[in-house]
Amino acid sequence: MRAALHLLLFLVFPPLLMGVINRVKAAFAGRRGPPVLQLYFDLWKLLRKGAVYSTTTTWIFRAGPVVSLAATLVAGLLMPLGGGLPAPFAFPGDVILFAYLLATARFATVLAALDTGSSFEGMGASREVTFSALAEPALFLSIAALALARQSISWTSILSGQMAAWHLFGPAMAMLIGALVLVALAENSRIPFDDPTTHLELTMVHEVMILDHSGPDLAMILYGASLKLFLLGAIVVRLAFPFEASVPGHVALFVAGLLVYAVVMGVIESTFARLRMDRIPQILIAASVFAALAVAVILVRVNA
Amino acid sequence: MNVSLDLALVLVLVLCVASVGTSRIGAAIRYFSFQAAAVAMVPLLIETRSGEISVHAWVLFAMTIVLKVVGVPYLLNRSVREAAVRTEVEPLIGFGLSLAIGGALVALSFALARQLPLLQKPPSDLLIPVAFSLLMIGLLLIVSRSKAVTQVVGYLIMENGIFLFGLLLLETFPWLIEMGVLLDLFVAVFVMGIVIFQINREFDHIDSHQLDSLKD
Amino acid sequence: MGAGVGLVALSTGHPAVAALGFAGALLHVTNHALFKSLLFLAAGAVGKASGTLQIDRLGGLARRMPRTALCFTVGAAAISGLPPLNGFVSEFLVYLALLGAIVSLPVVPQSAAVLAFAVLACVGGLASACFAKATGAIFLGARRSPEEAVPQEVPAEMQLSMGVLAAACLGIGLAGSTLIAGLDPVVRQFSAVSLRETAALGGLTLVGALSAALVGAAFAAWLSVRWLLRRRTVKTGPTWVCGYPAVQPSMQTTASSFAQPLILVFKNILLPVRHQSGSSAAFPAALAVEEHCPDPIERFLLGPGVTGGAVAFSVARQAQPKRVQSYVLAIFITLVGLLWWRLG
Amino acid sequence: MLATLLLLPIIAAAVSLPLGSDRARVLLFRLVALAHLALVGGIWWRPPLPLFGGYLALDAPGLLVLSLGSVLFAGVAVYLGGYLDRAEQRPLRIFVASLLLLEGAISLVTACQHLGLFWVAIEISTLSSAPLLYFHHSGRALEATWKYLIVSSVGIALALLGTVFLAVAATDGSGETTLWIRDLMAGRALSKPWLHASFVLLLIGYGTKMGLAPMHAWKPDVYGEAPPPVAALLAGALTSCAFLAVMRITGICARAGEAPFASSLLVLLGLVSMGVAAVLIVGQTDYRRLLAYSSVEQMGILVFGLGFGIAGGQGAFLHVLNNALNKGIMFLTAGNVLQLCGTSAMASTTGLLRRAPVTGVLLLVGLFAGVGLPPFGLFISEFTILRAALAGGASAWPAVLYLFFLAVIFLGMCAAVLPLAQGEARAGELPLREPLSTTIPPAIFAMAALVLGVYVPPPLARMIDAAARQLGVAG
Repeated sequence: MRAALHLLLFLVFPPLLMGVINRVKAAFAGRRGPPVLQLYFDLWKLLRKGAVYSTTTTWIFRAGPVVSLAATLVAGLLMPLGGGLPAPFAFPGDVILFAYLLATARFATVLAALDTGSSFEGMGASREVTFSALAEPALFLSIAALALARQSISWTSILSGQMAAWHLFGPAMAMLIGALVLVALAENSRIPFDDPTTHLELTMVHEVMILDHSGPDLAMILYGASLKLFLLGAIVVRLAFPFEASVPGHVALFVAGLLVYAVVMGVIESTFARLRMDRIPQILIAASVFAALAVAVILVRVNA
Repeated sequence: MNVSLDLALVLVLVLCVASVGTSRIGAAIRYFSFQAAAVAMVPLLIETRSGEISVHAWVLFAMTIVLKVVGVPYLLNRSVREAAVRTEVEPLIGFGLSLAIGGALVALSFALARQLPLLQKPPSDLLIPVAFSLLMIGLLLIVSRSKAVTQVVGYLIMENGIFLFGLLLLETFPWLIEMGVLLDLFVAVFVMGIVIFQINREFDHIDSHQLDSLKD
Repeated sequence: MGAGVGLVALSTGHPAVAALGFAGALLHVTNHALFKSLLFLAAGAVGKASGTLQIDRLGGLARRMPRTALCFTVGAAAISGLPPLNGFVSEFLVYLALLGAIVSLPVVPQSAAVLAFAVLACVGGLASACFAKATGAIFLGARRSPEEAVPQEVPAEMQLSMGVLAAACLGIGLAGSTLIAGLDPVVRQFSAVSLRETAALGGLTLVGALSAALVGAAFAAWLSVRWLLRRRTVKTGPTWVCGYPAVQPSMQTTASSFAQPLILVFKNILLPVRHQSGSSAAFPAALAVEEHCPDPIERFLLGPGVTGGAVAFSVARQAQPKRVQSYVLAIFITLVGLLWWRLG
Repeated sequence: MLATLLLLPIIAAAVSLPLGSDRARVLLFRLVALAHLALVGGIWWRPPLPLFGGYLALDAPGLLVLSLGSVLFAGVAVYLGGYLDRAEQRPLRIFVASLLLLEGAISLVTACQHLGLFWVAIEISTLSSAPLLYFHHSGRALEATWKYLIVSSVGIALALLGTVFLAVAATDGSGETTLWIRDLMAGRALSKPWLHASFVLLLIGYGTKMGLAPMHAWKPDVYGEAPPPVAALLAGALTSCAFLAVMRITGICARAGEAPFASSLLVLLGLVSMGVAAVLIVGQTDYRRLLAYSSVEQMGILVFGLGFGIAGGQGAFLHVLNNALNKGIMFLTAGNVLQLCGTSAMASTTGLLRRAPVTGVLLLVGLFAGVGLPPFGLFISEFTILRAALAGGASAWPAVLYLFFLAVIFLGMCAAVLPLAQGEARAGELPLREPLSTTIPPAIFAMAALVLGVYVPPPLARMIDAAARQLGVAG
């Protein structure tokens, strides 16, 4: 029963996050902004539309969105949502599979972008690949830190169960959350790293890769992006709110946490401007350093 | 203490150092023959346990006299005359320096000899150090002289040193080995004589200094 | 790296981690043989079909050579260690070993394992970047080479060989726990613990299952898109390049431009060499910029080392003595030296 | 059986002098060499009785070196005919006589059980090899002979001194001493300082005969100027006899409990030789001088092997066999190259594989065998020595240096020989005629090297173990 609830929450909830973020940004800009359920309407609309495929594209272009959505879905099966809902599949080392599934999704999107043959999509793809290559160490170092702190290498046992981590590794947890937030911002192409709303070719990273997609393909990509945001958010939320409660309590706590996460994301997006392209690697390396420091602190604590 | 033996050994040492100091090939050959004569005396002077000089010692004495005192110098002088070479020797290192090194080598030989204790008392305490210094100075001569004949003289002096060492085992050793030494010495010098003769026919002088065309 | 972790774990007495490390290393050797040969065969096919191996003159081959493109993409994904394929399985084992080392080894190897863990992640990212570039520049986009050299698909037997290798890559990716039976006897020679007791057993089975799930989900999504579009109008048109009309193939992102941001990030490690010619006037008649990254290790480490050694050796050879006196001098010095050293 | 073996060559030498034509002399030499080989075969089958009151008897190491010597002589004998036809005509009277004398001397060396007699035999072999060098009567040959004579005589003199020192070391309370190998090996009480001094002198004396660095300087000149078949004999057989000497004194030292002292010197000289060879091989331009330095390196490896007790000894003995075969291949092929292209300077001769395919192939086989690539015997022996070095040695540094030098030599040799075999033949050079008699012997040696690399026949293996046990401390 809990697995069914997990799947339901995982499949339905994410587009709402996007809506909340856009709504917060609109509030900051003094306008009403699109309704919170806007993304659901878009998805519904796109799924019923036709598609336009460029002459230069091959089957890889069509496979791109499909593979990336599938990979993100399977990744979701590994992630426990909050304390109460353990992941349907949990085994030692699923942290690695989770990260590499996201990598597969990215690989598929990049190939699809290159297939169109437009220089903009190529540029976006090369930037995406560069930033992700730098973000991966930060993500993996955080995983290492968590593995060290919780003496286990599976998401479910790391994130669910007694999260007595705070008082033991207080500062390290704070740095970890900082690093993970930065990684989430980079992976989901939010403001400081990339501008999801812009259409100016020179500045886009993730947006430009999906320029040429249309109809159901575009729907899949948007849905996949929201799933990814949701997953990375789940990690951050569980670390940020490590309180104990009964199963329904956990679920409520998790949903509230996610909403807060979305609001925070919106606040960040509206108070920051997009960084210059050569500044972004420095920020990502900073994230890795944060994670490395967290590992160092935990190492000292564990061995002390 | 066998005074006459020590005297002979000292004579040998002095002649050997003198041959390092000389600049004329003729003189070097003469010093060598005197030295060989002194060396020939040594087996006679060593008192054997049985008191009298064994036949073996006499044979050795005769062989050394015939070969080293007469035979070899004659051969060398013939080569020198035939090659009509300037008699004096230009060593690769100056005479003063070679004498100094010679002295140092003698000192080294005495030091090394001290390291080699003998189970029963040797015929004379000087025997080992002198033999060592003969060996060292013979090598020094080969290394520091450029004339082929002087090198052969150096080789012969070294051979004398080894002969002296051989005498340590005078009684117990089968004389076959002593004979072997003399025979080989003779053959070696004979072949070198031929080669020197060929050299001057080939290079119209016997300065092995020029023999350095083989290189990488 | 796997073998390294294995050896370190053996020395600190953690056979389980060692078993994982060696299993990962050994499996990666087999996997590497598969996907590397697959990539080379595909490269050969490209060379045969298009006549050139210059990446900047290829492009858009997927249209004419779909099956070779498929095999190359599978190979590229496998070598980058992406889930459904075999590259991931062996890297997964190495990661397990590293994580095991992080969790249980004493502090010094622990921190080394953390460093290795991060580096392996970064390398994974870079590998997928490199092979995305290769696949994109060669097979995708529009053809950059002139019209007359129209590449044709390679004959069937070449495709068959590539296909078999690609299938093998996918097969091992999905094999999951059956791999343990193969690996276990070998690993037992290295470490006392059998693979079954380690985390690998659970891990591999589920990795296999989830890879299968991934392939299934992808297929399902493909069907659903096809089903959704069956009644819709599917038009084709030129690529939407924000409305720019005159799009030429040469405007595409070439391999070097794709890699340019990465080179910028690792600028002071790769030390790219840049040749610039042409006048710097406002409107230069002709301007040419060419940049490439020769292998820094070879340029700064091996190159000077070898030439330096050769020069030193030849100097030594010239300084060789040539006169017989110096030969005997050598003997003399050795004699005095050894006697003095051993007796003095 | 042993008496005929030893006297045959010496009598033949005497008979060959008054013979009429050179052709008859060469035929006589071939017959004697093949008969000698047959006799050695017989000896392998049924070990001979000691001779001359125990002075001459064949023990394991002696038999090994004897057999490799006679194999080399047989090969060179067959090769000589073809070689002399094309070399410029010179009177062969002294040449063949000294060749036979050399074979007799080598047989004598391997049979000696008394160190004094051993020294005399080595002396005879040196003197008999001197005229062989001077076969071409050119200025350069003369210089080589002169240098060989001076350096060898100094070496031999030091060896004699060492033998005397050993005798002094062996004198017991009552003044009795002995130079019988049997007694010395039986753990007789030897005075330590004299034994040390004698080992140093013997090692330097016989090391000069072997061509160990730093006493190696004569080798490139001698092997560079001597006619290739003679160089093959010198490099294969004569150095092996000197190795036999070094092996015997190491055995004596081991039995007297001085193994660490001996092995430290052996390893030192071994590494120095390999180092010097490595430095001088890179960038070498003359093919025969290259082979000379390779021979210095092989001697270094042999002595290095001896420094590690029984295990190292096994590797060393296998190595001495392989080295002899390998030097046979390379020098005889060098002879072919020399006669085909007129010069052994590698710069001017390229593309041999095309112009003279058989010689080209032999060149490559010789190179790969010499450098120690797997299918050939040298790899096995070098590997055994490496294992012994790693197991026995206190620190791993000697083994590390050993491998480093092998690598550098591999680079140097390949860089030098490969262009010789593979480069394009210059335009207009027509393929060359390769007479059968000059290509069969190296080919046979190559086959033997390959066989030894793959399978060591049991009698040979037993013989090597027996020989290596002499290096051990006990029994």
